[in-house]
Amino acid sequence: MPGLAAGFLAMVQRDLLLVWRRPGDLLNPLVFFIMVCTLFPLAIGPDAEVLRDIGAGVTWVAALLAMLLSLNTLFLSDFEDGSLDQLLLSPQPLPLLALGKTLAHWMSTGLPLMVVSPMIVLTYKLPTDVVPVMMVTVALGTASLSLVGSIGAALTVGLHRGSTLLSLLVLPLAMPLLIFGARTVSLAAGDEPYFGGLNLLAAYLVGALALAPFATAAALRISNE
Amino acid sequence: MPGLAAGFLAMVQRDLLLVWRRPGDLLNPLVFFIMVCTLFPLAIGPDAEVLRDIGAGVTWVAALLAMLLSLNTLFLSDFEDGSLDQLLLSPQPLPLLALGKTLAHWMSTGLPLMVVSPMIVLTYKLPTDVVPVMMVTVALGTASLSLVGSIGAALTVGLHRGSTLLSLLVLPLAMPLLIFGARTVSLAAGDEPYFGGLNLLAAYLVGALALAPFATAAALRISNE
Amino acid sequence: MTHKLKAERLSLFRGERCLFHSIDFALESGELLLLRGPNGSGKTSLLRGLCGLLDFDDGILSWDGEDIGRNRQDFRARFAWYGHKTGFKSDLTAEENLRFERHLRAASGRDIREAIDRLGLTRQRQLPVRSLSAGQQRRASLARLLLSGVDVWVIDEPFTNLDAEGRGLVESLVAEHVGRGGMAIVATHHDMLDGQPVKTLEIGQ
Amino acid sequence: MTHKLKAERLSLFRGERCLFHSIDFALESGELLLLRGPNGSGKTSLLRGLCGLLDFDDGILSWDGEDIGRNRQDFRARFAWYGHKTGFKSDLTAEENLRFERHLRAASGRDIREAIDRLGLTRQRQLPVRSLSAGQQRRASLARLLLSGVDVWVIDEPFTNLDAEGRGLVESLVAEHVGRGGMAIVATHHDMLDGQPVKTLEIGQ
Amino acid sequence: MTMFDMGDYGPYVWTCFGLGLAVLVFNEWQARRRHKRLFRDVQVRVRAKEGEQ
Amino acid sequence: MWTFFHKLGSPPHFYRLSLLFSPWLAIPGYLLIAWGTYTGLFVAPEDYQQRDAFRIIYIHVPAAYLAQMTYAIMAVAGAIGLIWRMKLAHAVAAAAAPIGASFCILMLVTGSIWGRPMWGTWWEWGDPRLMSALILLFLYFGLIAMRNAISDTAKADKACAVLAMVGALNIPIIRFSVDWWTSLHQGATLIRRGGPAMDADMLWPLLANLLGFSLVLGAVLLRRIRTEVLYRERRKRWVRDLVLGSEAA
Ligand code: HEM
Ligand SMILES: Nc1ncnc2c1ncn2[C@@H]1O[C@H](COP(=O)(O)OP(=O)(O)OP(=O)(O)O)[C@@H](O)[C@H]1O
Ligand SMILES: Nc1ncnc2c1ncn2[C@@H]1O[C@H](COP(=O)(O)OP(=O)(O)OP(=O)(O)O)[C@@H](O)[C@H]1O
Ligand SMILES: [Mg+2]
Ligand SMILES: [Mg+2]
Repeated sequence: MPGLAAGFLAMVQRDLLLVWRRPGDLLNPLVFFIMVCTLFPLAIGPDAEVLRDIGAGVTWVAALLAMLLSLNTLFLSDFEDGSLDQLLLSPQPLPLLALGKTLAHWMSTGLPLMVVSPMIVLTYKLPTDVVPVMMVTVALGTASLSLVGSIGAALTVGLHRGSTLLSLLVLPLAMPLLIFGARTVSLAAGDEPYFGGLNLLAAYLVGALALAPFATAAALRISNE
Repeated sequence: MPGLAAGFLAMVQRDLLLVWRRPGDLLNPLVFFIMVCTLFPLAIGPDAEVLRDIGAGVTWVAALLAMLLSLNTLFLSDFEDGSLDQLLLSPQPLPLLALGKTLAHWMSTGLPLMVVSPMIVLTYKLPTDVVPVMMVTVALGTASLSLVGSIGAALTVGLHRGSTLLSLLVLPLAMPLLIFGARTVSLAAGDEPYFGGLNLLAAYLVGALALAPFATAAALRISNE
Repeated sequence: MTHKLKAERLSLFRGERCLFHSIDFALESGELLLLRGPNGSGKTSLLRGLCGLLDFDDGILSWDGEDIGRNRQDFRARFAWYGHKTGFKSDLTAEENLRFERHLRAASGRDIREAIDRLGLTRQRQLPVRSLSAGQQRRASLARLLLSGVDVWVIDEPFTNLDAEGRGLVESLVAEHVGRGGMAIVATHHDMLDGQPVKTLEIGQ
Repeated sequence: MTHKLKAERLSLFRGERCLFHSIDFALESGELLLLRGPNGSGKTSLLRGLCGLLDFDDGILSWDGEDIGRNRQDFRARFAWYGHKTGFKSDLTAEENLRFERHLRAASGRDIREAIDRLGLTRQRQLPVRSLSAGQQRRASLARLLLSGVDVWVIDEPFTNLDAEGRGLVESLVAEHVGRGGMAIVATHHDMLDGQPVKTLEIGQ
Repeated sequence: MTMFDMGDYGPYVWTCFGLGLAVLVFNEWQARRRHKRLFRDVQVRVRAKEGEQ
Repeated sequence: MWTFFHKLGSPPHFYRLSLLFSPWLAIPGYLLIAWGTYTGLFVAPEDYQQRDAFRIIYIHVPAAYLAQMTYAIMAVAGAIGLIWRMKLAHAVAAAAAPIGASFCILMLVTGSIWGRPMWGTWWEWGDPRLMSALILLFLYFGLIAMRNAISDTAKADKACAVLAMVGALNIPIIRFSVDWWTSLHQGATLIRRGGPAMDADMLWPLLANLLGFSLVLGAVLLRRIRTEVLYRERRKRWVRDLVLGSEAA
């Protein structure tokens, strides 16, 4: 049997290749994120002060929603075309494969969000020295979301229920991320100390990394009956 | 051949029956809408004045996004299970069937949004006499969105592109709705005259009603090749 | 009244490749056309073109001498399509699906229940199409043909997933339809209605 | 080395209905088991249970005397599954899909290109699976079996959508595998490997 | 030289005209390049086919 | 006359004739732009309010007009292609989209550069004129994205034609919205009742640039259509002869 690392890497590579073939999937959450962030000024009006007040909140809500929506399809196409069957039947440990898929998911959704997040800082007229904090929190938060969300995605994959159930499952788990994340950025924008928030986000990520793959694997076996 | 009205009604009825069988689909945009509207106060903080400023905008952005996301599946399942083939081959005029599907779509997405929109008025501490204006604008706006969106959904149905392309196509057409809608509600909240906006929304709806079904029908034939 | 379906010089390209070129055939009421050819020769594509789901790159299709391509809408009531996909909503039962389709095209006057019984799905009547086995789903979509009062049945690989009894059923349904003066065009890799007069069109040689 | 796969008292319920009850069989290396039964009798469900995609409601499955259900993971390397769905990502070519699956299970040492040529898909090598015809997709997923170095092939209706040549190919692939000391369990409505020694299991009577 | 200062608006005005020029040049260049590439592409393909026969 | 058009509609003829026509548009076009730009920059008097910043008008306004005109061309071509099944019309629509998008970007960028000194901001969310320009750009992007997403040319043509027509209907709606609430942006100065509200010295270079840009648009469009025609007909005999012929030459 091929080695564990080989299986994991092949999984990551396959999913990235798929994204590459359909750049639409990559752009999906990104476009959504940018859309939400640009629609707000349109709907609310151009008052600079109001915009500054809501900048961090809008960014984080947009990022959370973008991730939630993209999670819906994380295992769906594999379920529908039968390749999930093949993954489940493989002698490779399933948590590892699930982690591979999650990593590829983050690289194709969270990472682009992180890259464009500075743009938001400018649009909402936040002070420019918030940029690094914004990028770090978004990176940590989206990675945790990918992991936690993969559990929800695995649980709901066979149910043909759209994303409602998934959102309901994942949202309570994601709420702390939203609150810490937005708060950290706001604090940084107001020139106040913000390291506490960053530490919490990092701790959350470590926990998710240790537990989520196993939960996801178990959920996949149950869902694919 | 059965009559035109029979075909139209059967179409509406079938799609509503499907929603009934899978209430998840009905809840999807609704849950999304409520989620967006409640996440904001969480992320931004409870400052009443800021909330009041952004209330109308948040509602409208949330409604627009909820509709956009639900549009993605408007024709997708029909395409995938082959029932779109059967609709296209039916001697019934396709624009009428498309209109039937759009009506069912609005009844299962726009209507619930309209019903819950007063809740937002309360959450964001807007004056309560905005409620009727809010409901009317949301009803008009979501109906137009269903119609215009059905064109985009029909154009992208066979492309396996997720909702990015669809959003990109529909958004420019929907922006006037967003701007008029949010502006009208804000004006009403500030006790200013708002009938101009209502009239524009109504005019948009009439135009969309007259043209969209034909464009959708043409697009469906093209996409299903 | 007998009708005549005539195809002249049909051709179709896919990507860089010519799937078929200059196909001609003519079919009258009461005749069956078997379409044969190896995998990937373009049978499915040809059938989809015939019933109007895609456009040929060249050629003319006519019904009683009238060009069908000129005004497709007038001829939709004449064709019924049975392909790889069931065309049913999988959350509804077969009966609900068929009841909806009643409103889409002319009916043969047969009862829906009766058709379902005939196809051997009596026990599955309450199940949504999603829960049916592969073969049961194919049977259910055969009911569509049975219930429609349409001239031309266009059928793609009807024997897929069916057991011996199901295959016999398909044969007798097609034979009945043709016997009543209908036409049928069937793409299949198997033999069908041995010993009865059928036209055959080979493509992809 | 010969192995032995043994099933005792397998049963499965679906909804209110008992699909099958108390099924027993035993299979040794070099043997082929044909699974037969009418539409909806539970063949697909039985096969999915055998390779571990769903759990039986009762019964024991053992490999060389060891209970497989006790620790499925140890036995995954022994089963390969070929069902109604291709199991391929439709945006990738068959070759890319197969190259990925190389990393999932033991390989037979065969070359991917060679397998693709053998299945008659040489000209379609550049096409994404999505653009292949129905039969070509089935052929492509046969390559998975060919490339895997796995003991038991579990196959659901392999002849679907295949032309005469493709059906011959399936038969010779299975015969080869069994000849090399593999096992195969095949659900089909058609006859297969006539005249050679096969075990048959009928369900749903 | 004051001509080029444009009051205090030199940078604004000149970037605009520069961009205008850039867009014109880009369009012309892109149009020519695409045609040339396609032509060569078709040529290669046709020759390959002729060679086959 | 009709035979002329008929000939023009046939791909090989169009391919040959377009090469003849395009310099007749391009050369006068570039000359007009050169004169207009020079005069606009150095000869026209400065505006009493905006002073020299107003000279941006000589790029901004032609860009704005062309961005809209190209969209109109595309929508009309799409309609012709869809209704009369004229293949050349689809080629026109396909060729027009990227050019239109480039002018649309030029309009936005020059406009926002102009806005910096005039309004003190690069971009004003919610300003109707600015928004409608942005929407136009999104419409272009949508069309280009959709054409890229569909691999089958014939299908892409039809889908884009439908989309272009729908988008065209939206443009008046957007324009209408301008009247509804106040805009920072200038009202119509050129086309309005009572003639243009502008000095002749300022006006002539603007008109020259407008005409010049339009001619250049025509020339570039012809070139691109030619490329499209070549691509679409690449399997035809005349292309084979043409391609092999040029080898001999
Ligand atoms: C991002 C910013 C801007 C955008 C998107 C924009 C867009 C447009 C558009 C679409 C037009 C054509 C209108 C028509 O056809 O009637 C136009 C014309 C014009 N713009 Fe702008 N513009 C912008 C900024 C500015 C600024 C800052 C100024 C000057 C202070 C300006 C001055 C003009 C003038 C004088 C016209 C000609 C109006 C006419 O003759 O109708 N624009 N602009
Ligand atoms: N929820 C349910 N309630 C009752 N019966 C069900 C349910 N889900 C599935 N079934 C039944 O289970 C059977 C599914 O069997 P399976 O797919 O294994 O059949 P099969 O032998 O492979 O048939 P085929 O030859 O048609 O492929 C069908 O008879 C179906 O009606
Ligand atoms: N984009 C493309 N480029 C090149 N070839 C394509 C493309 N899309 C489809 N094809 C080819 O077109 C053919 C599809 O034909 P079709 O599905 O009609 O075959 P079929 O005769 O029904 O085959 P089967 O018996 O396997 O169902 C296949 O050979 C496929 O490879
Ligand atoms: Mg086929
Ligand atoms: Mg089965």
